[in-house]
Amino acid sequence: MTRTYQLTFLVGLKSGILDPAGQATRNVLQHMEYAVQDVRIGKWIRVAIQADNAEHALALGQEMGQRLLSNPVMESFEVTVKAL
Amino acid sequence: MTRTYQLTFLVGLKSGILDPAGQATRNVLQHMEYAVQDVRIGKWIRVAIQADNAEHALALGQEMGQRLLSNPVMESFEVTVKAL
Amino acid sequence: MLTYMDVGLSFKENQEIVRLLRRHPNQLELGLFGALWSEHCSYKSSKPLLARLPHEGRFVVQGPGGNAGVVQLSYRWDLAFKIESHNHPSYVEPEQGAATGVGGILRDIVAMGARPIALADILKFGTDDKSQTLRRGIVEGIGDYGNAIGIPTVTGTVGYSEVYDANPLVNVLAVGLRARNVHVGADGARPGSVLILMGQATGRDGIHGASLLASQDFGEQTEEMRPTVQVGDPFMGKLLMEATLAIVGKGLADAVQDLGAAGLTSSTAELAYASQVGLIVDVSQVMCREPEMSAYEIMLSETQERMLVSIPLDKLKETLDLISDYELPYTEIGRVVEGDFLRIVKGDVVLADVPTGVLVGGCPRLPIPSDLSTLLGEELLEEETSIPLNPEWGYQVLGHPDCRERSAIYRRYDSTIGVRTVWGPDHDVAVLRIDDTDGVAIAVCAPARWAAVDSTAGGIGAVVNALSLVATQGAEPLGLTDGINAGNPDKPQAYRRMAGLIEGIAQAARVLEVPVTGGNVSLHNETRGQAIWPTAAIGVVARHPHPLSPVLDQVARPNLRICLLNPPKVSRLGGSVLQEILGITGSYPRLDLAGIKSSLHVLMDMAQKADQAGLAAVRSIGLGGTFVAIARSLMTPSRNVGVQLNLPADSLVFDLFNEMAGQWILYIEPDFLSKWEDACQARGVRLQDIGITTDSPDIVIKGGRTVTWPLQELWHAYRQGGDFIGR
Amino acid sequence: MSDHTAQPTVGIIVFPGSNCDQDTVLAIQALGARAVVLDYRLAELPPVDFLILPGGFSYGDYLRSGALAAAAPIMDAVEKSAASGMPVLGICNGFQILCERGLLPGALLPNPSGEFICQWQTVRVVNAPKGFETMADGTVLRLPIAHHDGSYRVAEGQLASLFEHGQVFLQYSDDKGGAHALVNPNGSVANIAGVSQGSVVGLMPHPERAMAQYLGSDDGRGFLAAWLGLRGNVEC
Ligand SMILES: Nc1ncnc2c1ncn2[C@@H]1O[C@H](COP(=O)(O)OP(=O)(O)O)[C@@H](O)[C@H]1O
Ligand SMILES: [Mg+2]
Repeated sequence: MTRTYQLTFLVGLKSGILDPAGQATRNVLQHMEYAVQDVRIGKWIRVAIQADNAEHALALGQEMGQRLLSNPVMESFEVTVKAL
Repeated sequence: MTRTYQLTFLVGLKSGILDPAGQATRNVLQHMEYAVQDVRIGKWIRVAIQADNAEHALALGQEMGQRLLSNPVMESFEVTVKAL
Repeated sequence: MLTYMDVGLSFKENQEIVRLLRRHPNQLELGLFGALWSEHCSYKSSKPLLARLPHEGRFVVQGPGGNAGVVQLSYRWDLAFKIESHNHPSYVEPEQGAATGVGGILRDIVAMGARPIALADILKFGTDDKSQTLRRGIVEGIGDYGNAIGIPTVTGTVGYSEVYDANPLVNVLAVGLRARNVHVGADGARPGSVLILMGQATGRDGIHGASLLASQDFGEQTEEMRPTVQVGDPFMGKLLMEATLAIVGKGLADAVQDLGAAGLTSSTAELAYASQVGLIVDVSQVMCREPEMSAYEIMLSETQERMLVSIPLDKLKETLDLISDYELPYTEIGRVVEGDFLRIVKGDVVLADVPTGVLVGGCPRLPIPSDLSTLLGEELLEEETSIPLNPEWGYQVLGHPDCRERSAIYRRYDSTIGVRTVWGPDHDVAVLRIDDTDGVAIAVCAPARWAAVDSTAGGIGAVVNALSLVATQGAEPLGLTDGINAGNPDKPQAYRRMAGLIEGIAQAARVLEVPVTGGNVSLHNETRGQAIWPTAAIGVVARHPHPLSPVLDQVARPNLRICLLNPPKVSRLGGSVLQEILGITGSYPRLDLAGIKSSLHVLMDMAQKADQAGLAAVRSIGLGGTFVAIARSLMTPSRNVGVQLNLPADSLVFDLFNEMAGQWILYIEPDFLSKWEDACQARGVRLQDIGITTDSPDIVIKGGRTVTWPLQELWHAYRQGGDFIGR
Repeated sequence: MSDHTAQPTVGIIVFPGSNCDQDTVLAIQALGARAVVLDYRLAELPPVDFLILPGGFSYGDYLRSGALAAAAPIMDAVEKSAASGMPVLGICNGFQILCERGLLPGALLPNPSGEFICQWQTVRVVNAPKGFETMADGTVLRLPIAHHDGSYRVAEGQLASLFEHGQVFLQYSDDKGGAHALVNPNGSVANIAGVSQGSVVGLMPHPERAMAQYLGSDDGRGFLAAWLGLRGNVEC
């Protein structure tokens, strides 16, 4: 029997790759006089998925992350699982 | 004396607001035969900031989240703090 | 219990509903009336005024009343076109508000069975800090939708004034192409047909004034239950557009109606009313994005990217297969029956049942005040009679936010997709190729300052300005569309200004014999008692006689004669950019329409065969006056040609900076001057020879003392603003 | 090329949300070739000689431009055909899809301005790939760009290898062919506007929109003619 799990992906540019959106945001925050040194921006993706158990869900998550949800040339991702 | 904290913002569309990107991604994952029911996409923002202490950093985070990092009409956000 | 006030109806209107229904409406019915009798849907304040606009013309296929006007372009093609506003939503959420404005007008065009080929955006922004943020978001939103759905934005206009601080204007014009043998609209639904709702699942988006009801239905009010912002999904919009056009192209639908303001309520009611049929709509069959949506929410939701089609039974299977092929969600939500009612059911339970004659046609119109014509008298403000020229004004006017170069905005719009764009947003008028012989010229304008004091004069000026632009191409105007933007019509002054604006448009359109085939009215653009200037956005579509070789608007050669066609007998600066710079408020002159009509004829004739008329270049005179028109005609990439003008010293400022529409600057091969003189004389039109182009890159004026503006400096002002020079 | 050498057949793949497909069909037909529109759900390709992935916003550009289309069923067949040497051309969104699929090196990130850019642009041919033999290196072309995500990037250390292997096809340049920061519209590394890998070619500019002088340029005509091996039509 399967149940629903929630996978949360955090996808971001690999370190070392320029993040212009982060830089622009940092500049604006500095103009607003926040003592900000660095800003990085990425996306989160929350997926509700049917799976046999948490390990299975996580394995599916790894697969989806590699196949679709991140671009391996530029991005890295982490995925965590939670039962719903 | 101040030190550096890392603030992590999770910004997302308020529930009830259409998430076309999530919808399209869900459809493709389903075509790829993942048993996915729902996908929502949002962004994370990681900010390194100088502050007196963790509470202070978090208060600044709340402020930045409202003033700049989220669009209060459509989005809500959570912010967490970690000493660096 | 909801009352009429909760849905925005007046005591009188409620009485009228009870009288017409011969009973009290139930809660859902009250909601339907609240939506359809709103200003937005019923045009109760403006409809009697709009009746003054001319609708008839040789090329009109469909006048006002449909989703968009339609005019005949050629023996093969019709054009559907209309302006729509999305002012308030763009203030609340600039990106999505503007994006859904684009999506909305495109669906209007598609609902006429036409394939959109061009967009134009008409924008008015305030001048405070918040306006900068709004501008960025609005421009982003327009681009996001138009670029992604793949319709080029080919022209537009932008203006600034603090009167728009809390009420920016976002009006969008869309133009679509339809084969002549296609006829579809909201008025063809036949009993027996099935109603299909396709596209996005319905959510709680933009349910105006519905929060009260929502909370009643749910017992407790939570964040999620409040009305939410409409989000544009151009991807779904593209699928919906293709599916709808395929359905229409295959002749499968007897009626099509897009879902816009007031969602299913207005689309079903209007479709039933226009087709003179009854509709039974089952809300339990509507796909919802969220659980437990009430009938009221379903009927009032403004979720975008939805379309209603009415399909005869024998075409149903083919239609559903086609919709599925586009992977578009859809459901059958009801059927068309004999009758004249809109009945909303949930399974077997009837939730609402109202005659569409009452719902759509019954809203009491605001009568036109009997003394309106006296109220609209010319409002003349005194003008200076003689002003010495300050050369700085040249830079200031050219660099004024309303005259300045716009590439920072239009670069963000795809203007080349569709491979029709011969002239795009870097020209005053867009030229599109339809096929090898047919072409369209499209122009928009919204000269708001002209209507600030005397709105009738401004309305006249706006129409003349739009027609003057397409006349530079020798293009024959087929129809006009107008977007009226004004304040709160319940206030006498705002009403009078709106009325004056419409009256001005009507006068000009009548005399110049171009029909208005559709448009939009946006009222209540007023915040804390501060109303916007009454603002008419005018769009014109015209048949271009030689779309592959537009008549040029820039000069690259010395020794051309420079003439003014139809300069005013008395130039006045009222309503001009220069007046604003000088801190003067004046009223825009009422233009001599008869003289303009003759001039339009002369120019059209000559520009249709520009080579044989020695017409090297032409520009219509508008904001910034003759000075700006000339300066812009010299802004070629190399900027190596200038002009020398001989103008009388005493009227120099008036001659250079008056903005009286319906005059043009012409660059003529010297040998052809007499030909122009003859053509003008034959029609009693003034032609004033004012100078010559030179190989020195500057504007030189000889009139009394000599004044010189180097092109390089003018270019900086044009690019970066008038205050840039020397500072 | 299949049976009829005179008239090559070009398959143009339409994904949901593609919006330059019709422009591309017209361009191909204008060159005297046959255009067939191919549905993204196809598992097998019909007999075609060339493949184009046209521009547009496949799947709304959601998630990442090109990513969702790269997972479409037809892409398995595209991959197979490319492996056997069929010429494949990705324009704008098609370029993004090919990168996402790994058929071309690198990735296209959002323009650093965060804004869409539509303008005319000159590009220089650095290294004409296989199939473009008639197009001399150094040729300067005037073509329109129109994209939000055109900032070309490669994995660390990959740039040198791209140049070494002659995979850099086009660079944004001035009208004399000089490629420098001032004429880089989108922060692409080394001004790269197009790359190749084997028989697969991708570029951000839109040759299909530059088919006639009255549209602003006819360099796209020469470009596509060269790719199709229609020498008579090449005038660049
Ligand atoms: N300012 C106007 N000038 C001419 N026609 C107008 C104007 N405003 C509205 N109309 C016409 O009235 C009809 C009803 O408009 P409306 O119901 O608002 O359509 P929509 O909801 O699609 O905007 C339309 O055909 C429209 O063209
Ligand atoms: Mg409509």
